[in-house]
Amino acid sequence: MIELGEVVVRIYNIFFGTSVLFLIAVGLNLIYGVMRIVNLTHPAFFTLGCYTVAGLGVGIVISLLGTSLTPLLIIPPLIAALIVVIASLIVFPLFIYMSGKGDEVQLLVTYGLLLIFEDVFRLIWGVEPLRASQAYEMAGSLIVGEYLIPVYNIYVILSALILVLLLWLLLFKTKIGILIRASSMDIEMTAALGADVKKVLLVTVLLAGFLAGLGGGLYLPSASVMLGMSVELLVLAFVVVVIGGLGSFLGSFVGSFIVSVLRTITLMLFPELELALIYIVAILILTFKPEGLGGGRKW
Amino acid sequence: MEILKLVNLKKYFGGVRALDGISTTLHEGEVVTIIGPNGAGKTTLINTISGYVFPDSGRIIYMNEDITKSTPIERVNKGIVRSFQLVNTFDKLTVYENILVSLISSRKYQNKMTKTLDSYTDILEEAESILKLFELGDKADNLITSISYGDRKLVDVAISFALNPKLIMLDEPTSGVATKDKDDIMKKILEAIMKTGVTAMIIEHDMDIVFRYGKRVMVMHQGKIIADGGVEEIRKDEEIKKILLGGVYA
Amino acid sequence: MVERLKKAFGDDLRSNFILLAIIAVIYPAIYAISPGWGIVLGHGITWIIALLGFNLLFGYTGLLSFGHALFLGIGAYTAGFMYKYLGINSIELHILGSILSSAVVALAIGLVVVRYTRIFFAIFMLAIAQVFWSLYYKFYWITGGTDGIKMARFSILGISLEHLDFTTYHHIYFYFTTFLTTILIYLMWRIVNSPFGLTLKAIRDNEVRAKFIGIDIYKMRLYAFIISAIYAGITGALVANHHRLVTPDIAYWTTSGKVVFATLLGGTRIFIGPLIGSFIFHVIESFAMRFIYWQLIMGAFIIAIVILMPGGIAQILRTFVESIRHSGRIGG
Amino acid sequence: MSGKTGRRDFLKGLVGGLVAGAVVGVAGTELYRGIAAPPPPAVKEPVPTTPIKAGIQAYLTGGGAIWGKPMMQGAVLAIEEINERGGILGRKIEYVVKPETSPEETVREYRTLVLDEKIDFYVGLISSSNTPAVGPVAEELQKLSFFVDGCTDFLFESVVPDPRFCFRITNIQSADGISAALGAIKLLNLMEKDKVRIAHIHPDYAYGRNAHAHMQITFEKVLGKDRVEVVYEAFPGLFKVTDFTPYITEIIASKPDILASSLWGADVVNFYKQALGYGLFDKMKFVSCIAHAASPAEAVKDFPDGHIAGVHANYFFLYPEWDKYPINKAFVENYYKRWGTYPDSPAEGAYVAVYMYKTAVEKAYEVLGKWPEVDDIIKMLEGMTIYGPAGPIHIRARKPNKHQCYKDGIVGLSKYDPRYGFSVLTNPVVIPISRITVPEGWEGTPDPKAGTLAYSWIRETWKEGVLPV
Repeated sequence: MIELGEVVVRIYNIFFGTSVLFLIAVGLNLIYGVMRIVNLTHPAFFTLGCYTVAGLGVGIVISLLGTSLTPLLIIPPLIAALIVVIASLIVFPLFIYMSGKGDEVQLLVTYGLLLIFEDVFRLIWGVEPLRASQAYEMAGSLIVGEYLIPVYNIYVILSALILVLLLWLLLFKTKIGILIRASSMDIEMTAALGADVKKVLLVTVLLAGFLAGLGGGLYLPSASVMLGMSVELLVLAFVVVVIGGLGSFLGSFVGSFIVSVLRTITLMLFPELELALIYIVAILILTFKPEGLGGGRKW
Repeated sequence: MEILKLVNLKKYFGGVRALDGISTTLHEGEVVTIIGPNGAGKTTLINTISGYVFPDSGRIIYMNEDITKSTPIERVNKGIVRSFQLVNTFDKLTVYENILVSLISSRKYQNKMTKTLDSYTDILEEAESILKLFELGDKADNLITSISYGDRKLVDVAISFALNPKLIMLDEPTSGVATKDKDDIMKKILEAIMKTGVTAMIIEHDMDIVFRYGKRVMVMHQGKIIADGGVEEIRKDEEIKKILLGGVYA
Repeated sequence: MVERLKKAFGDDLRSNFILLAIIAVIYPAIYAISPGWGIVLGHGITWIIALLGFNLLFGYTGLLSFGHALFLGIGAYTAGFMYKYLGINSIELHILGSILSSAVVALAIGLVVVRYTRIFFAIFMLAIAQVFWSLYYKFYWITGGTDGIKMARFSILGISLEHLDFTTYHHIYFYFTTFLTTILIYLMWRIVNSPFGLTLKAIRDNEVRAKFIGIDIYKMRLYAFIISAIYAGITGALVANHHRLVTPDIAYWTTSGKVVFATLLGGTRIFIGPLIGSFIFHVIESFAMRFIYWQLIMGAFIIAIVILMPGGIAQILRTFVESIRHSGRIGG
Repeated sequence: MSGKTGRRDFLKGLVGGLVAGAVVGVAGTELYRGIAAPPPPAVKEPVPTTPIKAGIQAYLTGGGAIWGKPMMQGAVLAIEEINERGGILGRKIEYVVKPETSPEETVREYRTLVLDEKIDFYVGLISSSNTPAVGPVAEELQKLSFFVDGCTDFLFESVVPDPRFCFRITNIQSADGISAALGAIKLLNLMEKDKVRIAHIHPDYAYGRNAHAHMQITFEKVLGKDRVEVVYEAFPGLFKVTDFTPYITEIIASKPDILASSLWGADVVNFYKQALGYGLFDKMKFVSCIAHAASPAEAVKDFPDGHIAGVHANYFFLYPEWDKYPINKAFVENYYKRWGTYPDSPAEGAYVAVYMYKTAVEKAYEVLGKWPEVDDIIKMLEGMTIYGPAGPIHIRARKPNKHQCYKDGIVGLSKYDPRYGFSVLTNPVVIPISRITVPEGWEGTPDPKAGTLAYSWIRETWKEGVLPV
């Protein structure tokens, strides 16, 4: 017999999982959508966000403002986003170089960058897993029936929702958003119409970096970050975008949601199949619906 | 002998009537030039005959056989071959290799993987004769992307010829070629057609070329054949002139 | 007319065999000076085969497989299972077995995946390879899980090598593999220069036109896929015998990455590319591993090579050799 | 507890000449076995003055680095200490470090160490996947190799059943799961319960499977099969998961009494952090066989109190108590001075490995009167017992598991200690290693599914319902 509290907690887990995966996948899709670059480096940006919060952000906040919850919730993820935006800016020339080049060039360059990032993390932050769970602990837990759920995760879910809204406003209601969407449809045409395509690409890369950094920054207090994390996230992120649809904004959400639901169900019924089942679903979707479950929509 | 018979072919794209009841007959050895304004349905007609698109209704009879539902490959195997409006070649191969590919396909050699090409002297010889036919011999070893646009158009046509076609359809073989070279190309193509005796269907935009080289001319407009006859006949028809002028030169 | 089929440097058999011969001749000297580098050459020669297979699919057919670890895994586990469950340690039988198993698996998978191209094909292969990898993990009572399957030294022509010292044993492995690689290079050279090979290139360059000159693209791609898988499977069986251990790592996506990067490093448009790529990649990797921050070095190398020599190292070599020939002709 | 008594006996006999920090080799009765016990030669040949070269191979990247780094530090510390005191018989030790990665690359780098760097001995390896890969290569290249961890039973039971050149320092893998389960039974008084509901969560690779099998059979044998009920089992991929919340929910929903786990490194950090937010630790007791083993300051900083803290059946720096066992005190102090952190299981293992080499060389020199050949060193090592920071450690000379080192396992309860700023192991229970491992000379066959002799041995020889320690 399943109790109500159990159901609530599981649904809540699904929302949390969806939020985190979405924050990784959306940037990956954004860059693919606009630049047609399969950015293997993207998970390293998320990881950089995590490292920044654990190794820098929380320390800064506590030394300046003391250990109080609200600044800890808000400031470290923003610092993380800022650092990742700076990192994106540094590697941006490589993205310009890659756009329009073959798949193989993109795979090589972005994989090379991923390797470099992993060692930079080691150089700066060492080999031990890092964490900064002050905010997670201070936020406490809610009681749901016989269960406890951490309040911090609700904060992550809400933040992801707000981000979706802001992103939607940016993409659909601002000039640069319209240009980004236009570029994703036909970049040459957009250029022909007189738009500064390089600027659009810059904004896209920085936006993807911002989202990854913020995502990592929001996620970290509930987990830890360690070397090799970006490599592990990479395949998972791919599965998410394949299920949702490559390059699709809506697909990022759909893919994240489906992977989260799948995880929860497999772990409940047959935990041994967790990884294999996610890959198998990805294969089935590629076989029968290669445009993904996002309905093949670009946005 | 009748080689191709089209019976009331219709193809709509949304509200656009690309083919609106096309019926006509081609005889063996005939060379038909198709003209008409943009959007008249010329390319769609070739696409339909070659199997690139399927008609909404109507039938295609080829050598007394209904091929309306055949796949492109089946049609190629039966001898229906086409070229494309834009140059459509194998860009990282040489001129010679482009023609070889085509010969391999027509001889059904594509599954042969244990012996290198030099042991297939039959296709090598044939490739040489096709090169000669189109006067491409001196450019044979050049990468296709390194020769002039006009020559690439010729290679494109040569690829089609290498398939040993019975019916060849050329979609604007001189489009995009500098005006001064158009004559030369068209002359070479027509010579090849004459020498091989193949039945041909050529879409052409350039009226000068059409009137200089055409024999039977078919005029299309809004998915219909509005005229079909000898060059002189068409040239004199004022009504047609108006349509063509309105479509092409306006 | 046959002259037209004459190959430039790198696409001819001769330069491939000369390079191979040079390596086979200097190998004992290198091993004598530094056995470590001798073993690196052993890795290099082993991986050429898989890289050749990968390049048939990528360089010649235009399909970028990001899951070739799948077939290396099949080959390696076939050899492992043959030893573990049937007690077979003959390397010839291991190779035969992996040819069969990788062909069967490739046929089953190929029927579905060769419908796709570009990034979809890449990700598809990645996902399937990951499923196989997770199966090697999960069925640990059959596969040994991460402990893997331990193998004895192989026997060759029925002769056991169990009592040889390591150096002799490695020399035998090296020259056996060189011999096998030579044959497989020759076969691959015939394949890519056959009517079939030219057809694949045509499909790579222009799928639509290829279809309209009557080529069955699906079938051609499927054949290429199976041949490619067989080559990767053979390397898998050799790697299993070289390390005498089979673990799921060989089927992990990083192995696929290695295949892709090594091939691209060498050059994909030139026949000799995989041969050069395999050696250079292993040298760079082994060199980088001498440093603590080897990932950084490796990553920087990869990016630098892609940007500075987009055609791969073989392309640069070709330009160099052709320019020497050219100036020689003018001078003479 | 016989383990403790044994240790006290030793301490009584320990003469005051013991230099703090030095690890002293004690020649057991078996030490001279294999050498026709000639009288020590009167004239000793001069020892070469060239330095000895050590090869160290450790994880420097990825999730394994949390074990690799302390392992390297332990080995380096031992080498530096020895060099400071003039080296081994006057010969200084140099060292080369190589990365440990996947088996294929690890073997390649191992070969470079032996063949190119021409090392005299080798210390390294954490992963259970790598020792079975490197072991046969060590035998093939005839290089004296001390594997610090990579403790799979599989290595000396089937891969290298008759080793000459490779030795392994940390306790065998099966001992890990068994001692954690026994510790839990004792410390949590599980014998008194009518029924014990168990949930499992282990990393999905050989080590996790092994820990799962041995914890489970121990519970079943000691508590009785009918009294044990498995309510949930999950095997997340090693370092593949960062969000454990769905696992946590399922574990809580299955309402276990204890949660048996062999998660380690970042996995255990993520798991317990997230589990705290879901109140998991209030609802069950967490039984870990490894969480406190490596880099505890990082891995279990604010781990909840009162749960079973496992250290991989090896070593926790507070034990043996410093006041009673100065070797440990000196080790911890020197290690802290050198590296600014407290030593852990891999650090201790690597440290002991270097001293084992030193001790064996010196003993052999005493007997032979000249710098020993590798065979002489091996003869000295086989059957040797030396005293390391964790207590006496014995190298087996006979099958099964020849060349495997054995020392008493230790399990305790977790407790946050403000002095150190992280969770430490308290209430230590010492598990005599002889009670939980297959005795020398036992002839059975490994259990087909669990894959180990230990499993078959427990299944066949333990009495149901009896606590063996």
